[in-house]
Amino acid sequence: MKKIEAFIRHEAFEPIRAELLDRGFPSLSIIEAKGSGRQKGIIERYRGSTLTVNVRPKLKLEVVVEDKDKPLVVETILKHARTGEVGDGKVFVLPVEEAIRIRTGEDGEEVLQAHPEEGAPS
Amino acid sequence: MKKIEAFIRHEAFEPIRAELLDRGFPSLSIIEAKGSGRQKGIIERYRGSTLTVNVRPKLKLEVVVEDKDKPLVVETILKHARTGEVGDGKVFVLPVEEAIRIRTGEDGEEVLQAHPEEGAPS
Amino acid sequence: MKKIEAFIRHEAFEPIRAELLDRGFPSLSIIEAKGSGRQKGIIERYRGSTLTVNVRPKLKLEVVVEDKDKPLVVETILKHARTGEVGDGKVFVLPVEEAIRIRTGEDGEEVLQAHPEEGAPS
Amino acid sequence: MPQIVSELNMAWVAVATVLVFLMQAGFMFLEIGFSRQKNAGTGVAKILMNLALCTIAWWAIGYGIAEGGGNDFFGDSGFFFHFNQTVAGEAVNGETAMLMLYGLAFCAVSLAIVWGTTLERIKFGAYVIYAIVFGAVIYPLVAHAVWGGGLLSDIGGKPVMDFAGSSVVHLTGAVGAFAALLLLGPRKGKYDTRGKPRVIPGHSMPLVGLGVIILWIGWFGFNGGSTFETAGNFFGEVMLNTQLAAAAGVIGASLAVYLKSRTLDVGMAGNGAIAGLVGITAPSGFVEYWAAPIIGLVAGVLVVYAVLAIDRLLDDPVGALSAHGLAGIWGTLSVGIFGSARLVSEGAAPGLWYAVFGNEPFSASLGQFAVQGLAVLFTFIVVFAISIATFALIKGTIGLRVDDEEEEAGLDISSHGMYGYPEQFIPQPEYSTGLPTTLGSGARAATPAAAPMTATEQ
Amino acid sequence: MPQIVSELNMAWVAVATVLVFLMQAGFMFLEIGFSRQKNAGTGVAKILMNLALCTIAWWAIGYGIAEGGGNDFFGDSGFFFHFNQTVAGEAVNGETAMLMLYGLAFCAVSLAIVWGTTLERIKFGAYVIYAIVFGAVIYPLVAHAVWGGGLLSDIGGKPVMDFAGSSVVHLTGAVGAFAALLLLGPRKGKYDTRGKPRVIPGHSMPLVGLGVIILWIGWFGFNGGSTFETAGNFFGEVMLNTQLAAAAGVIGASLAVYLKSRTLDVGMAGNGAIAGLVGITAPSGFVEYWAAPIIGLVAGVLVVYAVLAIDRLLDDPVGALSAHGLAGIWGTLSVGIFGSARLVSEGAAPGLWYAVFGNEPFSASLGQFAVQGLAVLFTFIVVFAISIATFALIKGTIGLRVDDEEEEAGLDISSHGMYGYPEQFIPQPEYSTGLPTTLGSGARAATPAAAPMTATEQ
Amino acid sequence: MPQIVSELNMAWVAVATVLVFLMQAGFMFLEIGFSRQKNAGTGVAKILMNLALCTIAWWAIGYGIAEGGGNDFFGDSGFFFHFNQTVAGEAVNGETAMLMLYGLAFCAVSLAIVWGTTLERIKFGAYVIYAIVFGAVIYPLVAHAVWGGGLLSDIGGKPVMDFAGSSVVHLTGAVGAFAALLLLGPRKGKYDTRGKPRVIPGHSMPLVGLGVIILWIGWFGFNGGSTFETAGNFFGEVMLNTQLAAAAGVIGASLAVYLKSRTLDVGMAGNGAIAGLVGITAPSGFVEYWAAPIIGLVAGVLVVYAVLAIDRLLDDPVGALSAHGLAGIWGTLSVGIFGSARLVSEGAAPGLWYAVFGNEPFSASLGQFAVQGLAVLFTFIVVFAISIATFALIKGTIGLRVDDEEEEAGLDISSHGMYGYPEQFIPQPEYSTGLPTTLGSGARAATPAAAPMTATEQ
Ligand SMILES: Nc1ncnc2c1ncn2[C@@H]1O[C@H](COP(=O)(O)OP(=O)(O)O)[C@@H](O)[C@H]1O
Ligand SMILES: Nc1ncnc2c1ncn2[C@@H]1O[C@H](COP(=O)(O)OP(=O)(O)O)[C@@H](O)[C@H]1O
Ligand SMILES: Nc1ncnc2c1ncn2[C@@H]1O[C@H](COP(=O)(O)OP(=O)(O)O)[C@@H](O)[C@H]1O
Repeated sequence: MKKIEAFIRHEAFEPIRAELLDRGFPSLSIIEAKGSGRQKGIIERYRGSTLTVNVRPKLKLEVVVEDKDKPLVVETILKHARTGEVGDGKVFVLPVEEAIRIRTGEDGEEVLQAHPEEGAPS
Repeated sequence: MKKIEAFIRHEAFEPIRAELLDRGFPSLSIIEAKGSGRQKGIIERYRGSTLTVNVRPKLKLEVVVEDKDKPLVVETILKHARTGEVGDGKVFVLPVEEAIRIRTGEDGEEVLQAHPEEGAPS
Repeated sequence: MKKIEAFIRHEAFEPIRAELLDRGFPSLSIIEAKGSGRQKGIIERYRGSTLTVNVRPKLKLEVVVEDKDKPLVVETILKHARTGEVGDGKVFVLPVEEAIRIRTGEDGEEVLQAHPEEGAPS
Repeated sequence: MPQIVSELNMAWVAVATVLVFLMQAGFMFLEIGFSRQKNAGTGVAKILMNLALCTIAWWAIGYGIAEGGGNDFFGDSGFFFHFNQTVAGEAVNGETAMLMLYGLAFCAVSLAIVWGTTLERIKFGAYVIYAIVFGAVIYPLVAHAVWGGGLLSDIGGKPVMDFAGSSVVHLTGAVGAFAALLLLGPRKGKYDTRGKPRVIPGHSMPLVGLGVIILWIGWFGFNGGSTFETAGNFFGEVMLNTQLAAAAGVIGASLAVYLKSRTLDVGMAGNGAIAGLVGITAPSGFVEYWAAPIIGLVAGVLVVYAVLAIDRLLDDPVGALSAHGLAGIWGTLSVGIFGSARLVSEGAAPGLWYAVFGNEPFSASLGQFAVQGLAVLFTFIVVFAISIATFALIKGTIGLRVDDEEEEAGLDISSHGMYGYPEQFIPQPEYSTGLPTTLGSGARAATPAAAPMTATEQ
Repeated sequence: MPQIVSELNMAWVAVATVLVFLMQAGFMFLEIGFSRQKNAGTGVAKILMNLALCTIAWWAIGYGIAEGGGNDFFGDSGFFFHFNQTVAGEAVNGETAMLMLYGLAFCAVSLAIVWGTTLERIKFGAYVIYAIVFGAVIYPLVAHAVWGGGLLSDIGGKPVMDFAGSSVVHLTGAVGAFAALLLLGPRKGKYDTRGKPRVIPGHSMPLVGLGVIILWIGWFGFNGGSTFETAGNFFGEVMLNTQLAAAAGVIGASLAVYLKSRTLDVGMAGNGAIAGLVGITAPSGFVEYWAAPIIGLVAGVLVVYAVLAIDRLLDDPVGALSAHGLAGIWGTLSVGIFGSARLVSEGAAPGLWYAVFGNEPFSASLGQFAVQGLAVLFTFIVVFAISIATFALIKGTIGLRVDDEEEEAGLDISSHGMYGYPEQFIPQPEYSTGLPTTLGSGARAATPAAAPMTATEQ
Repeated sequence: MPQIVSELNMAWVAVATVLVFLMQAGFMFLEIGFSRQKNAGTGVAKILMNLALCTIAWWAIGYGIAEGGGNDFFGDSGFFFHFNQTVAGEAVNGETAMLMLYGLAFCAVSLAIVWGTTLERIKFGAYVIYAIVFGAVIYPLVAHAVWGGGLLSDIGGKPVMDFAGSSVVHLTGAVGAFAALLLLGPRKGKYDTRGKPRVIPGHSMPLVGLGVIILWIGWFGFNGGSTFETAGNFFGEVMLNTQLAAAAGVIGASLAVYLKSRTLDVGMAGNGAIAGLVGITAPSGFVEYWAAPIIGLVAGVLVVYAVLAIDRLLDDPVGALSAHGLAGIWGTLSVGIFGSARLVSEGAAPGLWYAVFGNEPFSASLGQFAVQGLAVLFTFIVVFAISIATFALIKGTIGLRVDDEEEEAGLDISSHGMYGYPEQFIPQPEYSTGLPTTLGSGARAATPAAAPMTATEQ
């Protein structure tokens, strides 16, 4: 199993979520993050003085999938997250050794499998 | 070493924290997350119109432990996080290559070890 | 490639960010976290009664780097995050299998490489 | 009385009326600030709905019962207040209208106090029903008894002295709050497995502060306007007493809480101000300046210990039972202690203080003190009886409390369909007011079946 | 008239003036609460700038056009209001000053209404230009026509009856808002690919609640002060009507929205209060108490359906078109329905109600109703014509709307350089007001080139 | 004077008093909005405690010193204000009480200004001590000198003209703030290693906006009520001047900051309004309408440059030194420039303007200008001397400033035991008001030893 971590723009999330859902990947998590990279910080002004904020708000997307589904998910992310401007972010792939569904206690790849009825747009 | 990442309901955290502490695992981190899965989104109404929010607030628990302690910690999480309802969440286990305690600079598994006096409930 | 995850005090971030930037590592992410460890919780008082909060606000730093750069980044974090007091936090290193720059789609270690012009302090 | 005098009097009452209506915002923010974020919006809907229903109920029935002459127990004229009507033998005119509106403002304050104990778990429907009963019957009965020429305006020749309503308004509200709380029970998680109270902090001290200052300001109209006239600039004396007691209340409560917990609790300082103000409400027109700070100080200290004691048994998030109930009782009784000979109503006796340290007849003062006590007793019994009955009825019919899931999720989303701070709970609009697919489900979701808490598996 | 009478009258008007100015805070928080966090700060700058420019424009020109006697269309004296000046034949004195200031407060309210439709996307410069035109010309023309002895003060012997400005103030503001919206268009993401409206929730219901209560309170000065005197305590009747209608408005809107969506929407309850108040503004001095709740209830129900209907086509985040526009029209017409014989202005006929159910001549009542309708028509045409022209001019020159990137980022950062809740968007000062290096770039960044949205690669 | 006149006068003063007390909320939110979230709650406790202590100090001592007749330096009657007392030869009555309360409201405003420079680092105890000294001695001495028939009421036949207190109230507060700041030093991180100032943004512009509008509204009572009577409706002229200057202040500051930084800073627009209001405070009763906008505009521009200049050396988060100090000086002097012959106090000379452009004797005007300058000088010396001494004493005893750890953590948690927005800093109650184990440690923690900052290893 693989964990896909992507730092993306907020605007990109909804299309990614919707398409992943259509493709049968309803399960994912997001976390508010801030980051710096090639993209420059934000210049703010307050009471006539200037202030540079070196990190920008980003959204961190986390999806754990079976190895075989990784390319599909990554490609979906790239498709919607790319604007061509600096600040688009990055995707990282990490190995996952184990996955357990808390509700049932069952573990292994099947807990990641899309359930039939989840294929339909929610 | 292993990193245990669990997406749980907020209510489940305190019992998990308390029991892990009792069992000698005082060290953990939590992060506010939002997620979607089998559990449906929230329906909101505003000024007479309807709005669906597709992600629900979840809590992400992160604990890094020695390999041998993994089962115990996972089991503790399952025990308290399970309600049997959809939305209970999932637990993932990732490999960790290195751990360093910033304060002392020491690294290796021992930095994860519960310190004797930490065994007592805080 | 390695992913370096560090739980640090908020105050430590700016010096770390600045030095990493100088050393040619402009790219990193931060996430607000809360944690418990050896450091005790916060005691709060409200309307004459007492309340213990068992987790303290921490900052989680995430940096993905090439294997060869890992020591340098870790050392930079330790240098600025250490106060010697409990609560300094920990650094964890996880393996990363793949990294992709969303903007260009290019993947592999080079997407992590510092770009010449990024060497200068921003 | 020359017309201009009546006009000046009413202009002053008009100012006071506006100030007392402003207090609605004060109660709103006190409650919102002491609630958790997930219950921040409901306080707005509640205050608006309450004020609205109370207004109509008072216009249609309440005013007539309170001010419509009649017998010892209720008035019998002035219903559906309108022109060409005689109320208590007087033809309705601009002055009557102004005073009727001023009375409404008081009724609305009393009602607002009720809900302090019910935060974060009561069903919205309960507000609706009780507000009507309260504005039409409960408050009017008490107001009639003391101010409308009723039972308590003459007890063996002695009138109850409650200048602006420590008991008529504040104790009444607090007793309603007490009745509601008994049937409602504490918030989930307020008491641990061993029955020990837990702290559930509100979400915004700045909003609590806004509420307290607004109430403080409004009180100048609450007490100052209760002169109903400008004669002798007496309202000046009343306002000064009010300020002195409020100040002492803050000091008393801050000291008390500091000594107990070594920190200067923000909310308690606010409760102290309110307790001081509630305490001085009854005596504000009957006592000398030197007595005001004493009355306020006692109220301030009282509120801290009361809040802590009550917290062990009853879940009262804003401290209404203490700040309005106990302080209201203290205020009513304090008239019997500090009432000054030059100020007390005719037929009334000066306070015990003047009997003990002065040479006023002790028996008369004691009698007056007893009369003040009677007012407290009467208010408690009448209000409690009708309130507990009303809430029992609500509980037995539509239900008094939301279910656990709704309480867990918060009243904002479960009763009002939206969080009070939408962006703090939901993803940013940028990615939540989504695509066609979303809208589709949004549409589907509009059916009751898909209410937030009952969201089914896909 | 003895001096003291004039002084009492003006003291009352002074109180009313303060209350009406307070309404600025009401509009500010209504707008801020209904905006997203990224547009929370701009509302503050806007309200301050508007009030400021409107004040100067009114002092220099507007007041003269509105109140300076003159012809049917505009006044011709009182410009650059100063001492030793005669306005409409009277020498300027303290009373004139007080009334001039009261008029300004009304003008500022009308202007504040305009911006409700423009939130989260309008250029700040547009406020500046329009505020001046509005305060100097637009509002004064309407006010002159109805209240300044102009065209509408005598239509075939019948005066338009608009006691406190359902059309003069509220409809005027709403028409301006309508004109602005037509040229501005909806917020990004308000309508999906298929033109279906999406929900964009505001960020704070408590702030919305603060706004509503402040407006409600201010309205006592708005309507009550429009008596301009205390004679017969008539202001008492006006204030009572105001309260009854506001209450009914809340009830009407809450019922309507509950029936439609099964939840008690907080914002709608607030809109209902405002609609009820706008509705009663014109009739408050002309109708009996029993009519007030009817007028308010209709306004409250109206606003809910109007908001939902308008939302399909036009993006009006606070519901200004409904709550001030339609409710304003309803209020103006309602005088023609419920106007009471004992209260209507001389020359005017009682409302249709009294013709249908009483024995007032039907034709006269119908005529009066028509006259009220004319006021609506006149207001719409005059205000719309000048407003659309002004906004078109702005659009053609400095531009009316911020660019997409700025809208996405929010007006706070793009127009004011800082978020309205800095810490919620930026890292904590501890690590953002950084080291020398930071400062360095900070300094560099000060050059326009490096404005937030144009931040270039390093 | 017929009783009714006195009653009308006092009713007006009562209204003004309420408005001035409302300003406490204005200062509270100005400070809270300009503070970081971790210091949001302390502002509430502070304002309540200050108002409380100041009230008691004024009642016991301050009022007597200020208004109690006596000599050139201090009054000698009216202490522990009570009935059957003669103050400055007059028996205490309702009117005296009203005026005494109005004086207190001014004293409390002056004190509130002091703390603007001390945010986010001062020890709570310092408020307590200084508030008492300020209310009992500092403010009363200045008020006595100018308004109480003291030294400055007659300088070689010329009185200092300070209508509502540009120097008596505002400069006094600002000088206290200056003294406090000198001994307190800047906030941690305000200046970098090279002494360059860094930006530390406040956390809520909406709350800043609330503060500004409340202050603006309150000022109508502050200036308008300073007529102490309704004679000739003069309060109308004063209120109009106030509005014109405030408007011009906003415009001036907005323009200035826009030119400097190309963005329309929200906080600066607010500071501009306040500066305009502070500027017009002294002249509001002495100048013609045309002069008011000029005075306000200058104050508004002044405040922007002053804030930026001062920021280089002194850490004044809300800009109190500029908006109240410099604008206060400007306002006091401006009476010597624009004072109009028909309005200046008897014995006083019209402003220099009328000497230069009119034909008033230049020397007399210059003399008056000098006298105004003297008031500034006197106020500065007296207030600075006593304040610096008091703060030095505090510093030497209980300490003036919290320690670094407490400042880092924020005053809310360190001085008040709880954050101002609890849920934004602590985990949600659902999982923080935990289990028995938690409670246990909670109990243990109650011992001072385990205070947040000193939490020891387990
Ligand atoms: N090596 C990295 N480690 C952690 N986060 C990163 C890394 N590189 C990029 N990010 C995240 O991705 C975001 C966008 O990266 P940036 O370099 O600005 O975009 P681009 O890669 O398109 O130039 C950053 O703000 C940061 O949050
Ligand atoms: N494959 C996944 N990757 C990332 N997060 C996941 C994944 N599956 C579940 N989650 C997280 O767990 C939460 C609960 O999952 P859900 O499927 O609703 O519960 P259950 O597994 O009990 O049906 C989700 O909201 C999401 O945050
Ligand atoms: N094993 C762990 N797993 C996850 N987070 C941890 C772990 N150990 C420490 N942390 C994080 O680091 C923070 C500091 O740890 P703590 O033990 O208090 O400091 P120290 O290691 O210096 O004693 C904790 O609040 C927590 O967020």
